[in-house]
Amino acid sequence: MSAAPETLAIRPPAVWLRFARALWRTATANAAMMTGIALFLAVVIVAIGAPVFAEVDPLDQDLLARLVPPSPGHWLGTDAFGRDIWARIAYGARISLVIGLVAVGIAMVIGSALGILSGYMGGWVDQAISQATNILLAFPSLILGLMVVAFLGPSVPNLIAAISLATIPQFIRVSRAPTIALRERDFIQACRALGFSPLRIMVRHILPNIWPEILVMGSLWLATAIRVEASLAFIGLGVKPPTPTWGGMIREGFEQILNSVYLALFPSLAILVVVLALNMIGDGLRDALDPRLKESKR
Amino acid sequence: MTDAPVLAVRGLSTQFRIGGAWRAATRNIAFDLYENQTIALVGESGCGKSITCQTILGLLPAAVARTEGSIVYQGRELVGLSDAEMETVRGKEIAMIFQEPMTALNPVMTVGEQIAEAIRVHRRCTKAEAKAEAIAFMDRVRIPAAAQRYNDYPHQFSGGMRQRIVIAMAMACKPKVLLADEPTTALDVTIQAQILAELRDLCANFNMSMVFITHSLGVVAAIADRVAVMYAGEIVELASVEELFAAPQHPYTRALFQAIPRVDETAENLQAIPGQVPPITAFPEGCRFAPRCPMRMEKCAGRPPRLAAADPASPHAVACFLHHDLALEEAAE
Amino acid sequence: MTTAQPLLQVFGVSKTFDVPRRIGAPPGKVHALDDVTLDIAIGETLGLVGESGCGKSTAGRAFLRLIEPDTGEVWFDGENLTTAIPSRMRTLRKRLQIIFQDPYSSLNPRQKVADMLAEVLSVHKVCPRAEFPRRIAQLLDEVGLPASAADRFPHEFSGGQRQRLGIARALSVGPDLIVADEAVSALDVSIQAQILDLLRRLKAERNLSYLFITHDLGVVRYFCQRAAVMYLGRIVETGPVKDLLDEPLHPYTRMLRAASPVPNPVEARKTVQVTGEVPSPLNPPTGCHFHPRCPLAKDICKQARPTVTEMGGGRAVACHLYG
Amino acid sequence: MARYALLKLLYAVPTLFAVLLLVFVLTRVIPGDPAQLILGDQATPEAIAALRTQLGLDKSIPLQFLDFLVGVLHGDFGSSIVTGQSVVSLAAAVLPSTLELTVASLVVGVVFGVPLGAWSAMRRNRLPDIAVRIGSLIGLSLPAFVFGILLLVVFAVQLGWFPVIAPSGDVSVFEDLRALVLPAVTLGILMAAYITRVTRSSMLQVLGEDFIRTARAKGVPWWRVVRRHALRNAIIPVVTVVGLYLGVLIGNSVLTEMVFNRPGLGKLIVGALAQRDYPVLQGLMVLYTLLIILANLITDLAYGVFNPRVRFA
Repeated sequence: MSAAPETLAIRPPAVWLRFARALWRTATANAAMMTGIALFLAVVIVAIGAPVFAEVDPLDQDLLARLVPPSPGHWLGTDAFGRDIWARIAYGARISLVIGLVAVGIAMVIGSALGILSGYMGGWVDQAISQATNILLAFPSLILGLMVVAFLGPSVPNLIAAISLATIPQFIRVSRAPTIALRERDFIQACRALGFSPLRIMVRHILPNIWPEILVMGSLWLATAIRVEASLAFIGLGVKPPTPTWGGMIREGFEQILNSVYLALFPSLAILVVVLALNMIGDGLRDALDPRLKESKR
Repeated sequence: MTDAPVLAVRGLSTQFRIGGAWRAATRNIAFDLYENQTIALVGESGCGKSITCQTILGLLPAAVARTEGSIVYQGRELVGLSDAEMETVRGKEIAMIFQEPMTALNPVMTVGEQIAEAIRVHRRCTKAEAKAEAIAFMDRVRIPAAAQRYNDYPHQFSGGMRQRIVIAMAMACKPKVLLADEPTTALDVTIQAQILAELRDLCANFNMSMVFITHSLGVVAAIADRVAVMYAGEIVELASVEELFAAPQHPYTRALFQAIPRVDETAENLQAIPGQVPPITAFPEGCRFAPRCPMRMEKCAGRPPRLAAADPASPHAVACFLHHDLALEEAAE
Repeated sequence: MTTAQPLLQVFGVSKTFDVPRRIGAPPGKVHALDDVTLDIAIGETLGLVGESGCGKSTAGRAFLRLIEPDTGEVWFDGENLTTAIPSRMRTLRKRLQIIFQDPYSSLNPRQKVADMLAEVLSVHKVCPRAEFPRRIAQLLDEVGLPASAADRFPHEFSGGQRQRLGIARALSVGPDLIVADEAVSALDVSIQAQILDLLRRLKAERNLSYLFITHDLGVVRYFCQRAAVMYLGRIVETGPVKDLLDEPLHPYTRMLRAASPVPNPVEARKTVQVTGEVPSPLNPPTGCHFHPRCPLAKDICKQARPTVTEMGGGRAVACHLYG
Repeated sequence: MARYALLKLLYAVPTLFAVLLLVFVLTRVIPGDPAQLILGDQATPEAIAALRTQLGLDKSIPLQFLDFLVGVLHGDFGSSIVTGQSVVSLAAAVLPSTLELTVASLVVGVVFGVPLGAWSAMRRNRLPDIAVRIGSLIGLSLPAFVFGILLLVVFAVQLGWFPVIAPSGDVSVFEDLRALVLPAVTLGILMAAYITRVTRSSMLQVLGEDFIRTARAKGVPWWRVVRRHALRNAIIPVVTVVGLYLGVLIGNSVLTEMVFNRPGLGKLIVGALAQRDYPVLQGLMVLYTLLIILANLITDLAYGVFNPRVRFA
């Protein structure tokens, strides 16, 4: 029964400094989460500072240095066009992160707003939103993304649209259920008895109580979004070449898999690192928030 | 009543690991339970009554709880027995029933199976025999159409009926001692009256002794022969039910009586006890009730009073310096 | 009771809930409230008594329109609440408040005490913002909490203290009527007595009226002037508390009274005639709902719903024995 | 139960309708004229007009949708614009292969996931638990194609235990199963990673329930408490999660089929994408929806089997 993980569950988000401190305490109490945060930050830094970290342009073809294995000149080797793999991975991180963060950000905002609305209002609003959610949930996110991108064409905005569309129902689901549970709680009934407007109740009283769960979901779905984006690129529906994407690099590397394993290996590792880091963060947050799994005597 | 108690508890203390340190949730619990007798442990939440009960059956996880003292059941020491040894005692010699009939039964097993299981883990018998016996017990605790309901699941029963099933399960091996942990608290009063009558009847017919935990003095009056009033992990008063209700001695017991709104007489004012029960991490030195006690004396804060009879001839014991000068340290040999 | 107009008047309020039965089958109907009529005078405390599932909590919420009644009318201080438009209702809510049973679920865990009270004060523009701190300290003091409580979160308080906070929140808008829904049931006796004392004191100081919902007849006897007994969504008996408990008229009230434990070993051991259990509200018995458990049931009890009979002395009972 | 299944299918009708609408709308918002796309840049205007009439593109949009619906109701999803074969026959040819893969992965996932999760919960915070948790976290983070490539390189290319490319045509059952192993293990292990986590947390929760204490209080030996009481309850949420995961499984099968070059719906869909074969894409999307609806129904019914509190009308 350590006191630290409890803080996040209890402190309200009103004061950001306090929140950051709580997050810090949670992270330090949980080595895995700490590692996750460190790894993820490292990737973000590499993505932002790609031009600094990789001196070579990722699109520069060096026809004299094709399929060079990892060497001092090219840490991670070069591909079939002689492009530097490390540079491509660094720039590819930008695509993955931008698509993932924007798509999940949009889905998080729209999804949780709809979920809270649906759960709190009930009635036909709930019926309509739930029905739409069920329809979207009937699709595997990959298939949905695949269809949307296939028809609309692979571009960053379309990929973002496809992935948020596939992710919105997840956030509706994760915010609707606890909203319904909260709605029956006495303090929400007290708010109603005090004549608070539904909007105030949803924003000021329900959201602060469920947003930690949304945040956990956000980090886990960010992981999924990055994986789906890479999968789409692997299928050939990513951002169009020659723009470097991790999935696309693996796709190209897979064609050379019998002679140059490293082509597919390094971008695979990159994906693994980011997704693993995000999953570790999500797990840490969840452990900190889920009182059920905490050691306690009854 | 025979001479030797069925269950003798001495100097029992249950400690929990809280924030790395062992803290005693209960201290120096001692009582005797004789055949055919019901002793009630009464007190407010956090007084340690439920913990004491679970300690007797060794149900607390060893990682977070440890026990000191002695629990002697029919001449056999239970403290220090291995889990495997305790399994032969649980259910067979000492059984237990619980507060929440809604959650105490396994939701995916039929009630009949759950009763029959209690029989089969302690005795070699065929499935059919166990089933017949389980049905007989369901019948015995007045579950209507017992044979047809054998294959029903817990959710198909009302709260009162589920509590009867829990009782049938506890009775399945005809234990000598029944530990009842607030078995009527979650029930409505009309159902409570029925369950209390049922338990009285079973104790009489099966020669069973009972430790009955409750927070309600009204329920104590209805079921107990002897009463142990608990406060903050200690027994503060121990007496026969008649004596305790006629002449409560400990200031806490008296305060309790004055704090309950009675249904049978109109009171002008209730005497609320100021303050609140201290948490386990902040038990006061000396008498634990002293900070809230209207009769507090200087010495109350110094040493903890020992549970002893003011009049050596009487079995009415109280842990209070108003009645005697015996302190806890002097009790230790 | 005075001859003046009652503060709250409830006429024939009914409420039906859909409850899911088997998956795929149409839902069942539960009559949580079935033609409930009662009133509360200014400065009066009415106890609403019954066992779990009898509809007493639903009643309290329906009177405040936290649950919309299906039929019937609720009048508060000469105004029909059931037809009040939302903006009017919001104003009226200042005069009608509620406190709850579970001190752990009744406070927003993420709101500090000061924020909780300040929000109410600002939404209802009770006083200028500059006066908030003084007003909050005053409210806390009124419910017996130190001013330092304002800076804390609900989890830092004990059950009894949380109950005080819930009361402070209700008081912040200056209500005339408070619905107390099992407000002391979850508390230990020593704390229960403290809260009952507090509610009594507030009643005297602020001339409050209470609808006091509880299952504990002892609390009713101590705290209420009049009581109404509910069974399966219907009120079966009303009357002054002392008469109702000392000489119950309705067989159900008698059973309830007899089953209530008394702290007296001689009394408590008398055999109590309690038969059967409360039937499922999905399929309530015909006629008088109580007839399957009633030792005095006649043929007519199975067929016709008994009407309310005035028995004099402010007492009324719905039973064929008196019809 | 039959009544429930029927009702559930009835409820699926609006979903299916919405999907058809979505598919239809998506195909209409494609930039450019489908007829132009099909015939290519060199087509004459006359040829394009003729094809438009043939495809019904000259009718109004609602009428086109009606045509599309009527076709679907008759089991007619049109024909591939590449090969001319009917979409239904194309899908029917590869469906068994995908189903085989899905079911095999499901088996692998459950057989590994449930016991590992339960074991992990029982050894909470000890070495086996930590190892299982790390393993499942990695499994959860690996994209299916990455894991597939890894297995392919190690077990098929390096060790040569399994074929690199799935054999096609008439092959012995043994050969067929041998080719199934790696794809099924790829999908199955990833699924097991997920099931392990769910089982573990479900198990931990159940072990804290009152009825576990009841069982111990009546003297049931600990191992029996775990088996008869805890596991039987812990499995219930796992069923739901397995059902939800079927969607992911179907999605992942696309990637696996690509990596292992295995015939199946995934290969079909990727091929159709490359050639912009819209009728095939349309048809497959509807087929996927049907599969998911069916999977959900089976999950619901299975849930009822494991949870006696659920009773169907």
